[in-house]
Amino acid sequence: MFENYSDSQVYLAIVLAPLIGSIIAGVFNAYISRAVAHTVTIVGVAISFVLAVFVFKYFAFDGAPIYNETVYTWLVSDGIRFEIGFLVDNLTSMMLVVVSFVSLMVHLYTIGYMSDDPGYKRFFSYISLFTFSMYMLVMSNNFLQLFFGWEAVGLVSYLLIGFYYKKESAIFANMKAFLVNRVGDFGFILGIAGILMVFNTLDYADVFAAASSKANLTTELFPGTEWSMMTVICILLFVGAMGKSAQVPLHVWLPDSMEGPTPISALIHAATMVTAGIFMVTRMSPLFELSETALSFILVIGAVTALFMGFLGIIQNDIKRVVAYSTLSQLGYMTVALGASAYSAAVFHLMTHAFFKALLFLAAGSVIIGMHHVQDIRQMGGLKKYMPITYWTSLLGTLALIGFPGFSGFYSKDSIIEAVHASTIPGSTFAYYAVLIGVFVTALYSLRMFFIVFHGEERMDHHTKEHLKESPWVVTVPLVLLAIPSVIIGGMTITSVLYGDYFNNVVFVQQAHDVLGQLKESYHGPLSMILHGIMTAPFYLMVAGIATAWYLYMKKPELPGKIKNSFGLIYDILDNKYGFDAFNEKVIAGGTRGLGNILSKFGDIMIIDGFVVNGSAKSVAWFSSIIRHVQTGYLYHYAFVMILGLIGLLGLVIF
Amino acid sequence: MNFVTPDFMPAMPEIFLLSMVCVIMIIDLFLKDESRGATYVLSLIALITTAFLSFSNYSEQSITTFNGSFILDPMASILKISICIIVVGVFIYAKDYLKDRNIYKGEYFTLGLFGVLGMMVMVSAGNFLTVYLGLELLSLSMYAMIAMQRDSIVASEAAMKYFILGAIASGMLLYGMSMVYGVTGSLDLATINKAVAGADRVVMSFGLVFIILGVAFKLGAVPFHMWMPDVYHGSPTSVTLYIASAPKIAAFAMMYRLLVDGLAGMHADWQMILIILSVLSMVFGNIIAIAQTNIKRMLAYSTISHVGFIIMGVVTGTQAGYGAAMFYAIVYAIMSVGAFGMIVLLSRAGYEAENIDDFKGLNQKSPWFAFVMMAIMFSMAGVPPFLGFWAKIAVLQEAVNSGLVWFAVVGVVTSVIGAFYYLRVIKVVYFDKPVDETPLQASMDIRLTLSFNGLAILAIGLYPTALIALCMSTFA
Amino acid sequence: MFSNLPLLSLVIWTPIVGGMLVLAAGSKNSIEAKVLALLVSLATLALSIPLYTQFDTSLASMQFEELIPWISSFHINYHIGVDGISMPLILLTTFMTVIVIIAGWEVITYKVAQYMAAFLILEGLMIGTFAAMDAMLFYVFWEALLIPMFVIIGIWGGPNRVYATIKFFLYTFLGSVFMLISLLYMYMHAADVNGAGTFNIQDLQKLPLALTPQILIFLSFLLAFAVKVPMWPVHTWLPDAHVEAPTGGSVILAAIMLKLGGYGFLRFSLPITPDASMTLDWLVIILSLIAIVYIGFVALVQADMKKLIAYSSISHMGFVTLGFFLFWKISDNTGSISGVVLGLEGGMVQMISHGFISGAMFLSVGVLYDRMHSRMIKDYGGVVNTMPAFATFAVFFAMANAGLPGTSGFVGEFMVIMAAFKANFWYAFLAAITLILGAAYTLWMIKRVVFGPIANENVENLEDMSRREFFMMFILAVAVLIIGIYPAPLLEVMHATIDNLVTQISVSKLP
Amino acid sequence: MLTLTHFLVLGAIVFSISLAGVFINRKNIIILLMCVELMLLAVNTNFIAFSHFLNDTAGQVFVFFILTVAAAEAAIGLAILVVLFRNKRTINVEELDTLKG
Repeated sequence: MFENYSDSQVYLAIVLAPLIGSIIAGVFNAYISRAVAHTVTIVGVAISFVLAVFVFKYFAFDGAPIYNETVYTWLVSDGIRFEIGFLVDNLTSMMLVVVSFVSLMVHLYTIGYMSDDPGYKRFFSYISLFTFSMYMLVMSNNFLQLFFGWEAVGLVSYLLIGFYYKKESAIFANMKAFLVNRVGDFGFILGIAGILMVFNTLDYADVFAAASSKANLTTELFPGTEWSMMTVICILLFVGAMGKSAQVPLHVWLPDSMEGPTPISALIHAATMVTAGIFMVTRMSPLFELSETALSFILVIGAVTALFMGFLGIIQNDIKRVVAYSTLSQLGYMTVALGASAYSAAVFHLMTHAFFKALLFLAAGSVIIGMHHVQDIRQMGGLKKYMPITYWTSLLGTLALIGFPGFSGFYSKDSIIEAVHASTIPGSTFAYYAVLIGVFVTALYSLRMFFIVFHGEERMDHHTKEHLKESPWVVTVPLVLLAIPSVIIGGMTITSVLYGDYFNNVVFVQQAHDVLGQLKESYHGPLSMILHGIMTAPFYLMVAGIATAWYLYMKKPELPGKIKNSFGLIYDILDNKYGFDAFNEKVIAGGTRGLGNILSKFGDIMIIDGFVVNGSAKSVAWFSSIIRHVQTGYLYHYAFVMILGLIGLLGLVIF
Repeated sequence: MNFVTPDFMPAMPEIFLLSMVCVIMIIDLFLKDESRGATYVLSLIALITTAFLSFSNYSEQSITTFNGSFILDPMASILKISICIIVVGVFIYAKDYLKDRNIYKGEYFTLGLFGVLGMMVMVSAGNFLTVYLGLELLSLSMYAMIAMQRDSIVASEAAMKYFILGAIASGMLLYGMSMVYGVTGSLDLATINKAVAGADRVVMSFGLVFIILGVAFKLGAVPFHMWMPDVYHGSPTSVTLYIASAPKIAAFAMMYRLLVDGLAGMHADWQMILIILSVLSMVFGNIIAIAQTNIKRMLAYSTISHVGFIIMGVVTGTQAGYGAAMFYAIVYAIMSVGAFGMIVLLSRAGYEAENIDDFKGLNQKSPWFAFVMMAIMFSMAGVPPFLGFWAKIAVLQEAVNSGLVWFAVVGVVTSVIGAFYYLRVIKVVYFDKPVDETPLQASMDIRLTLSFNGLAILAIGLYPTALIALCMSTFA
Repeated sequence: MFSNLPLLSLVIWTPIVGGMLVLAAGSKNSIEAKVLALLVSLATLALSIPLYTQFDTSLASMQFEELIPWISSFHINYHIGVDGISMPLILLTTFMTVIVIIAGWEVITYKVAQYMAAFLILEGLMIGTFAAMDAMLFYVFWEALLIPMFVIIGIWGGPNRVYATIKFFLYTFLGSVFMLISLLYMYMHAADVNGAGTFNIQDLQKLPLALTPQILIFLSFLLAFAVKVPMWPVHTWLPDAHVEAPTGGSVILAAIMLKLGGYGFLRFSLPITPDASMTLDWLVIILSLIAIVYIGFVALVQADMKKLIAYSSISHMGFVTLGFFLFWKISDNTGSISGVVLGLEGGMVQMISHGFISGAMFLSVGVLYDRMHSRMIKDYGGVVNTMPAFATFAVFFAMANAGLPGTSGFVGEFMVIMAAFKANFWYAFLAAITLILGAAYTLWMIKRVVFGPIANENVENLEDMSRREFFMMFILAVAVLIIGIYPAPLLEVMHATIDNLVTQISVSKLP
Repeated sequence: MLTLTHFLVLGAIVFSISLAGVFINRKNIIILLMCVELMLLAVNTNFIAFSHFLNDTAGQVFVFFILTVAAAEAAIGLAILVVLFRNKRTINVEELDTLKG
């Protein structure tokens, strides 16, 4: 793309720039100043961002050929080459831009947000490291490296959630996050093993090329049962996605991950890492297309997540958790799209969501700064006049989130709903209604928060109120910069991304599942989509949501309390998050420890050690202490024993 | 009938030793207690010279003289040499111990030398009569040596027990001999061997059992071992040294002479009996040893288990098997003389290091002798690279070769059980804090000999080739 | 240039002779002993480098071979050599010994000379075990190295050291005596078959054997090696030994001694008794899976850091044995043997990597123990506040222990899981559970020890790692990273040997 | 007419009596010594009988040796007995049990 630089050098530069920044900021932590730390990392990310933009242009507009090269061979065994390599195509280039842009924004933002934090340099090192890992993930051209990136982002997420390592809740949350992700990875690596077994290679290109030929392979998981190999593999892979992209029931870690500093909530737990699952499934579309079972599994899981996690958003009072649950539900939407084979729609929503969700998080962060790290929305209110920029930007973000016509969220979300509607695979009907109701819920909780925070009476204490003021420019600039795409990106790109040929050579969809193909007939550009949009159910549901929120929290603020009391049971269920955490705590974790104790106490200590090992030793010693008394010391006994021996031997030889 | 002088040359060592003993006895009469050293030195000289003589008249093929009642073959020469060397060690270790307990009398040495003479006769015996005479010469000397510590209750009790049981045992041996004599009409082992085939089986078996009993008693195989713990325990360590080392070699020789030279024809019968004895010895020896707190007693039981291995070698009934057993017997003697030497080293006037706990913290007092003790113990436990390992390997190898794999398995399992009490000694030596801080007082010659003894166990363990080859070639 | 030197013998005997010199020199002055010991271990390391640099990766046969007749009566020879299996393990040994010597530098104050000497002699014996080409020579080294370890645990160990060390000794002793009988049996059998008995391992590998004796021999080997590895249910000596042993002892135990077992499977069980292995592979596989899962659960609830790491070692070694015995299940399931090599090499890599990681883990515990004299998790908490540098390493090695990609811990587990899936979905399933359990017990420990607010004033008064400690940790971390990021060179050296091994396994030895 | 068997039976009986004596008698050590002598007598009977019926003098020669040794044995035995009595002030077999286990 540039003269006298080969592509591979450019891609290496993209990947390594943040890594180097991270290493400098991390390893030489003690020897460099804060300024140096954030400069190197930001420069690193900036370089990669600029390059990413070029790469994007190179693919999106110059229609460059797919780049698929090996960097180096990790190891060769059994004739199988395990390699580290890059696959860059439209999907990759798009992800690169999104990741690097949000990351850059968050880097800038961090300067302001973490300004008075002792772990400042460490933090920069982490987020740059994360950026590197994310690049490795999206650029990989084989499953091994995918898994590498997969785990690497998990590691950084672990480190960042536990960033405040003195906070008990934080270090609990980060362990929880890592372990839940490990459950996903457990399935993921099995899926990879399945791939290796079937295709004897882990290289995307080879696997996808051979995929269709292996479609009818079956395996016998339980004696006498026939399973389609592809279904098994795809579900296993998707289990991995469920972990990273926080789908029910592996979603439990994401709300807790809010223990981490807000910038990484924006970067990792909203914009990029959690969408890795979506990205992965899209990448694997040639495989997933081969198993309808797997697809409807995905569809249902996604629908459940989209709807029920939305409900939880309504009752949250921690500003970040509200956004977190909305993230969960939005991830549900993307997953639903995957299930409906509308991969491009999923990725499209991924992109738009990345922008507006990052925006919302950073806005929330800005509020938190203003409130001096108070996160409870019940202590806020009427912030509008204190923090205008934050106010307006988050308004835009909210509108985008709820899919207000014209905003980017509208395009992506509506297309998903349409797609699900058009889909015919088992579970699609349920999914359709789930996502439909989801729209209402989304509007409700988003606006609820918005109103409570920015409008209404000022419930914060006197001291805080005095110091309330708009955040510094390093915070607000990113907000503005993120607000722009949140508004326009959808309308700009939908035509090419969703109904154009942007994903033609990336996503593979079987004729039977090609819902977007069907939608394409009725699609005539963004504007007409808006016009069509305001006639349809989602729009009205959204408006209804807004209205309800306004009525409950602006008009009659005392009402919610009443409702809460009258629907105590439902409230409790929601308040306990459907009891997932309790279940995991007690049954899973408790059960594991209990089993461990049993095995340790009875298996090892009692039976093997106590009974067999020491037992035999003791019995020998005991026998010895008994038998020694044969040696009575009396001569006649000795003689007697000798004579017994004599007689015995005589008897032996004679008879 | 005309008189032919028998060929005395083969018996030269014995004759020399006999005359030396008489000389020493006479000299000793005229010595005062303070100049007792002369007797000591003379006895050492006598032993070394005897060893040298038996080396010098080593002969590849076996020579018989005195109408076949005296055999000189490679086995005889090798065993005699090793007996003499072992006893040299015994005397050196014993000297100070005797001094400290003022039983430093010439009798100890003269009796000891008579015992050596008896052993040498047993080793070369070609005739029931010579076997019996050698045996009694040895036994009587040992009874007396034990009783020499007149003021000790345990010593006299041990002596009495040993005497009674020994006498019974030799009585039974004689009874068996008489049976065999009656059936085969000869006392000469070679002749008996020829006659076995045609002889009456029942009476022969009777005789065989009695004879084996005699042998087993001398070796100390279960159930004829009852005397050993008490005698080892009761005797003054200087004498235990003696009893525990060289006589086992002689006993092996006696077993070989009687069973192989004499009753090879009944191999099937005695193999069965010996297997039983061997298994019992290995099992009971090792198990009972675990419960012991007195180290001399513990070593007695460990000896019993080692005897089981020696017998295992003979059981196979192959040339290599006898070689292995002989190798084991010699190795055992080296190890046990070292072990009791350690006890002597730690003992001093008015202090008997008889209990295992008396070895506590030896590593603090003297790392070197701690190492020697460790070498001896690991060697007895059969852990490479020490000598004892190869002894076990040789025997086990032959057991396996002759198809007695289960027998070998019993051997190794029991030796694992046995490893425990050897480890316990090492534990005491290395891991425990010393109880009495008094430094070692043993004189230089003991220290040197003991160091040499320990080094031999390691060095021969690293390169056992020569010794093994020698023992193997003996019977080939 | 070295070609004329008996390089291998030098590598074996330098530390042993050096150890004796240390004993002699150090009885007076401990610093002399330390320096001398360090020099000897470094010299050994230097001597062992050519084994790698001059190693011909294209050959499956033995290299640096030496043969001197030893005990002619039993045809026992001093016959040593290395191939792709033993060479990496020898390098691991020489490398770790240096670390251990450094680790003991200021920590050991009682009988320093004996301590250093014990480790040097131990090193020589272990290298000898890996290099031995004569079964009896192997057995001699194999048994002899119990002695220094017995002494190390017993003298410098914790309060319950006597129980632990005697248990360790008898366990392993009992395990290996049956192997001795098998060797003797095969010697005799060889004598029957081709006239002269032999202990030459390569000849024994060619020796035809009927199925029944093969099975018995296999079982005896299994017992011997399973105890060393250790496999469930003969593993209970390991936690005690580790807990009581001094840090250096634990490191050597975990890093190298356990590998002897795995090595034995490759050198003896598989090639000598292939048919029995085929008949009984299910047994080994089941035991390995039990080790991985069962032990994972047990590790989770340990209150003692060293015990926890010890159990995690057992469960990691489960991967080794699992990878080694997948041959027949794979060929039954897929009809081809592709994946077999993956399993075998995965096991090998796992051994090497576990050598570094477990060593590092035990060193970390040692670092804490030297300051607080407690191994109990509950006595710690918030160490990161006072020892940030240490915490960084601790978390790093914990992640490596949990098999994070990019660290060496991942490579072996990954390869074995890949191979296991080819054999049977459920093998892979159970094996992969370690992803969760491994992370659970390691990170839970880290959470309770390293993270959190400062638990008590002892933790408050901790000071961060000294230069010496930092250096050890750093070296190990580098090793772990290198193997994790670029394992290809490590695998290069074993390909030829492993392929040869596979061909050996695949031909029946039934007469 | 006396046959070999008569002598052998006699020898056997005497031998058995001596054995029985060894472990039935629990009082006096001297009786033990006597039993030992008796045992040797039984052996001698055997030898002489055999040598007579075999017309082979070797047996009788052996008997002479046995007698001699027996004498020496008795001497030592009694000597030990004296020592023992000096120490323990008793020759009761049942009290001879300080060494055991």
